[in-house]
Amino acid sequence: MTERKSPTAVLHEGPRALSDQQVRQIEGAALKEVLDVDIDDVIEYVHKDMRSLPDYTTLYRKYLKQRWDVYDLDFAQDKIDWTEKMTEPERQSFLAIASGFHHGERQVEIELPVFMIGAGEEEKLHISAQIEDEARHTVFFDRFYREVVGLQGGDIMAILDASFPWVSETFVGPFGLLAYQADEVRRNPYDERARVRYGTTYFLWIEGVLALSVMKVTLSYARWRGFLPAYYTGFTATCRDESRHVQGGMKYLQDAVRKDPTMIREIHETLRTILMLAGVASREVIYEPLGWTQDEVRMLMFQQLGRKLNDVGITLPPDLQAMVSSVQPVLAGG
Amino acid sequence: MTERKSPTAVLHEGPRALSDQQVRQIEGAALKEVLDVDIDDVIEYVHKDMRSLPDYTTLYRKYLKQRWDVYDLDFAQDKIDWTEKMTEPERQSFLAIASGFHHGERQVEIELPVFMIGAGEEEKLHISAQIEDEARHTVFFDRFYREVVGLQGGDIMAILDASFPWVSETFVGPFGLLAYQADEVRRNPYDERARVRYGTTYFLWIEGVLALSVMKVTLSYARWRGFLPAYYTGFTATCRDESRHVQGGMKYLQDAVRKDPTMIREIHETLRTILMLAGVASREVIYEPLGWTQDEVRMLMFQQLGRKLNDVGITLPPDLQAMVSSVQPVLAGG
Amino acid sequence: MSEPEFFSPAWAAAVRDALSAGPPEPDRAGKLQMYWDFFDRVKAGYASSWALGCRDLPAGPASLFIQWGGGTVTDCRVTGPGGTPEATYVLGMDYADWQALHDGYDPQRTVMYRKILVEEGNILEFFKGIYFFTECLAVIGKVPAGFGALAAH
Amino acid sequence: MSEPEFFSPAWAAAVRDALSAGPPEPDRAGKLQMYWDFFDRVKAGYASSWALGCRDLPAGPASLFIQWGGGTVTDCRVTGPGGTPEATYVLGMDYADWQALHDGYDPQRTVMYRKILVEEGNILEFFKGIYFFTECLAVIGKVPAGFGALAAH
Repeated sequence: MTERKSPTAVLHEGPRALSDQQVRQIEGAALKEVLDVDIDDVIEYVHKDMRSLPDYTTLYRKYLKQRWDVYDLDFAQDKIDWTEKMTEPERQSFLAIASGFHHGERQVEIELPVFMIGAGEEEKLHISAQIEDEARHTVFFDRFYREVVGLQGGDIMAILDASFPWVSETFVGPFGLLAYQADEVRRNPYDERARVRYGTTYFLWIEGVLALSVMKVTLSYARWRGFLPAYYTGFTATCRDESRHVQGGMKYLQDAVRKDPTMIREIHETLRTILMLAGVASREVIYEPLGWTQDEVRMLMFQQLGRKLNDVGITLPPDLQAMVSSVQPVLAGG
Repeated sequence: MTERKSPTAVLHEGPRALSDQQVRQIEGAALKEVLDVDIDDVIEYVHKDMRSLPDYTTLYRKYLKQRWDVYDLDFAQDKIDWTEKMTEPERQSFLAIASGFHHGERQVEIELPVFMIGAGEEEKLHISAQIEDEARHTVFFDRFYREVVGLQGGDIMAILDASFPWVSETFVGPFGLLAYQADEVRRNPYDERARVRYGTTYFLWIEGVLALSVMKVTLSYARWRGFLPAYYTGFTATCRDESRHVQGGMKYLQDAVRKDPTMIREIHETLRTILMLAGVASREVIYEPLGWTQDEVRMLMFQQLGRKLNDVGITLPPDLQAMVSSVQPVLAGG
Repeated sequence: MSEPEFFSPAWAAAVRDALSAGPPEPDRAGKLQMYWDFFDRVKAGYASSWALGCRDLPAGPASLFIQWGGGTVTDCRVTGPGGTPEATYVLGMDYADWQALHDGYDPQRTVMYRKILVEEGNILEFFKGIYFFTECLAVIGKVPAGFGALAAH
Repeated sequence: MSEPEFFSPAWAAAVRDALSAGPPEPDRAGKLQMYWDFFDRVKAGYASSWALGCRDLPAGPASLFIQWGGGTVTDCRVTGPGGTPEATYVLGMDYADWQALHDGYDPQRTVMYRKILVEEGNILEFFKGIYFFTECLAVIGKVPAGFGALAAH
């Protein structure tokens, strides 16, 4: 954490090339070494394999090497940074963004198991690993809110209850939709169309756009200021996990469309609903204390969506392209 | 693997006490150290906490320390042992037992996700970890059949197809029942009665009785003869994972009955079907090449069932007790 | 004046008035104008109907049928017990969750945790109006309702 | 002589004869006597009925209704398309899985992989006869059946 470049520098620089050594550092870092990994490199790494996506067994083998123990993190310095070094506007801005992730992680944890029922055998390995990842990420936020922010509660749900006031009213858009789509998959686990609609919301939008954007904003702030080392470590490790999820998810969507080109309609219809909802915000989130402007966050979200669609080969009809440009910078993730 | 006691010695000696040092060795062993762990100690360890079952978060934290990488195993020596040292009767006996586990692991992997939907938040962590365990165990057997037994196939299902001829016709009893009970839970994820029936088949019978018995028979053979070191290592690590699954499962059943004592009926009714099916065998499995007799295997299964029921505080009515005594020594697991 | 019983005709009439009026000013103040503009736009063009079911009323499942049109509620009544309600979106909720909503449980989480669920209807279309729907759930939850007669249930 | 069409009256009659006769001797030889004793005991006392559905026949879902009694099949006929079959156990399977069963796919895995599923009926009671059921599935699978008329499906 010696580098102190501006949080939004890379946003304006555009995509960067990763050297083989950087890729090895990201892939091989043990948890305690993750503090030295640059979040911008990890976000670049998510997209590295997007054009020729790895198969599920490869993703599963990476998982076995990259998983981490959420109880190995020590939040003592984070608590000091949070209480003594961060300003109240920084804390409020941070909570307004992070709370969507706290709830988002729990939602993607609980909504994923049904998707495993109708998956192929090798895909099941990848999804089983992802379910465990998401549960671990849920515990990560539970610990952060408990030990750093100082929320009190006897169990996971109590801490979720306590952080919910920071969650925007529009959170129900993508996450309510995911809940209902998961129930549709539960009722018809082998309905490929329902699975593609679910996958569009889960893998493309929530993980590929919302989550990576929250990660980028809060982690580049932490890196810029040199604050919250355990948060930086755990959430950057989470971002590395996310790279497997996004790649697996994009592979699923790509395969589904290649097998049946009419599946693109399910992706478009789902994006039509999601983008309509994403055009509305119920609260103004002040990003400036974290080193961002609303326009920069919006630009970040465009970049995230555009790169995935482009790399996976999904084109948007004009009406959807127009909707993309009015997306509001409301962040949540999972 | 220096000790060479008879495979059935501990069966006749009865329960043993574990020292604190033995417990620490079992709990803390890295994968490569598992070869030095005695399978009888691990089976004893499964029951250690049965009388005061750990909570789900404790089990989840243990998982984070104990999980292993299935690709770290090297089956080269196993291949030599299998091909050059084991006799044909030993191989046939081994396959007759292990094939039920090969298929059983895959079944418990795919049937567990639906149980997570209706679980409490902390229980979800434990189940997410167990789903990942079961997927890893599926890969363990896939590798064993591919690299040691020499079955050929392009993917997981092809290897399952190739080992299926060794699976007994009565396998459909517990595992078909689990499949149908899982579907019942899928349709009604919050139906506690359906969940208890499912849990009786999954956690008490398949994991608590069948799986531990297969583990004991094949692993004490491998230890006795000094064969199959990677199988011994991976499957003993699997047994340690199983200790968390059985303890979590017994906690689930115990809590369900404490909350609503009429739930005992669901457990009894499920056991009534299971024990009726367990009283029948379609093939004669010759255990002698592995150092066991049919009567000893039957005694082993009694012990496994009896200890769980006893420790968790589930009593059986006379008709079920009578059925227990006619259980056939047909092994499978998951 | 005592509260109308939950799922009574008087309660349905009160729900109708409350939904037609929309969220009161104090509730609107906490959220961005952009959000309410969206709400108003959806409400003005909404021509669908909801059958908001209660699955476990003592007399059997019943629904609160709500028809929207011209920016207001054109029909609002309790249907059943018995019979399948015809509506664009048929939703189901348990009695205990209805009561929790009236006791102040969050409408977003009521959706997100599937306490209320679309049982019939196109989910993607339904979600285009989800902010409108959750705000309406909040309004319905604030309409006084007596749960006394069913307390024994 | 050509094969009777799948789900035709002639096929149902052939199924009836095959089930009443039970698994032929060569098939019995590979399994323990204990297993067949159990099979015979279940068969002798079985008084339940199965409606073995095919969910996606071109004309609509239909069922093969099988009534057991006195150790034999007392009724065996195709019901539907249309109407809900009344049976102790209502089971469903897709056309492709029926065809796979006739092509030799394993009856155990047909159950275990939920290719056939109990849609109505008590699962624990059903499973007390599961070995009897899977052996009957094997017998049904060996009854010649033409899938030609439905090949376009």
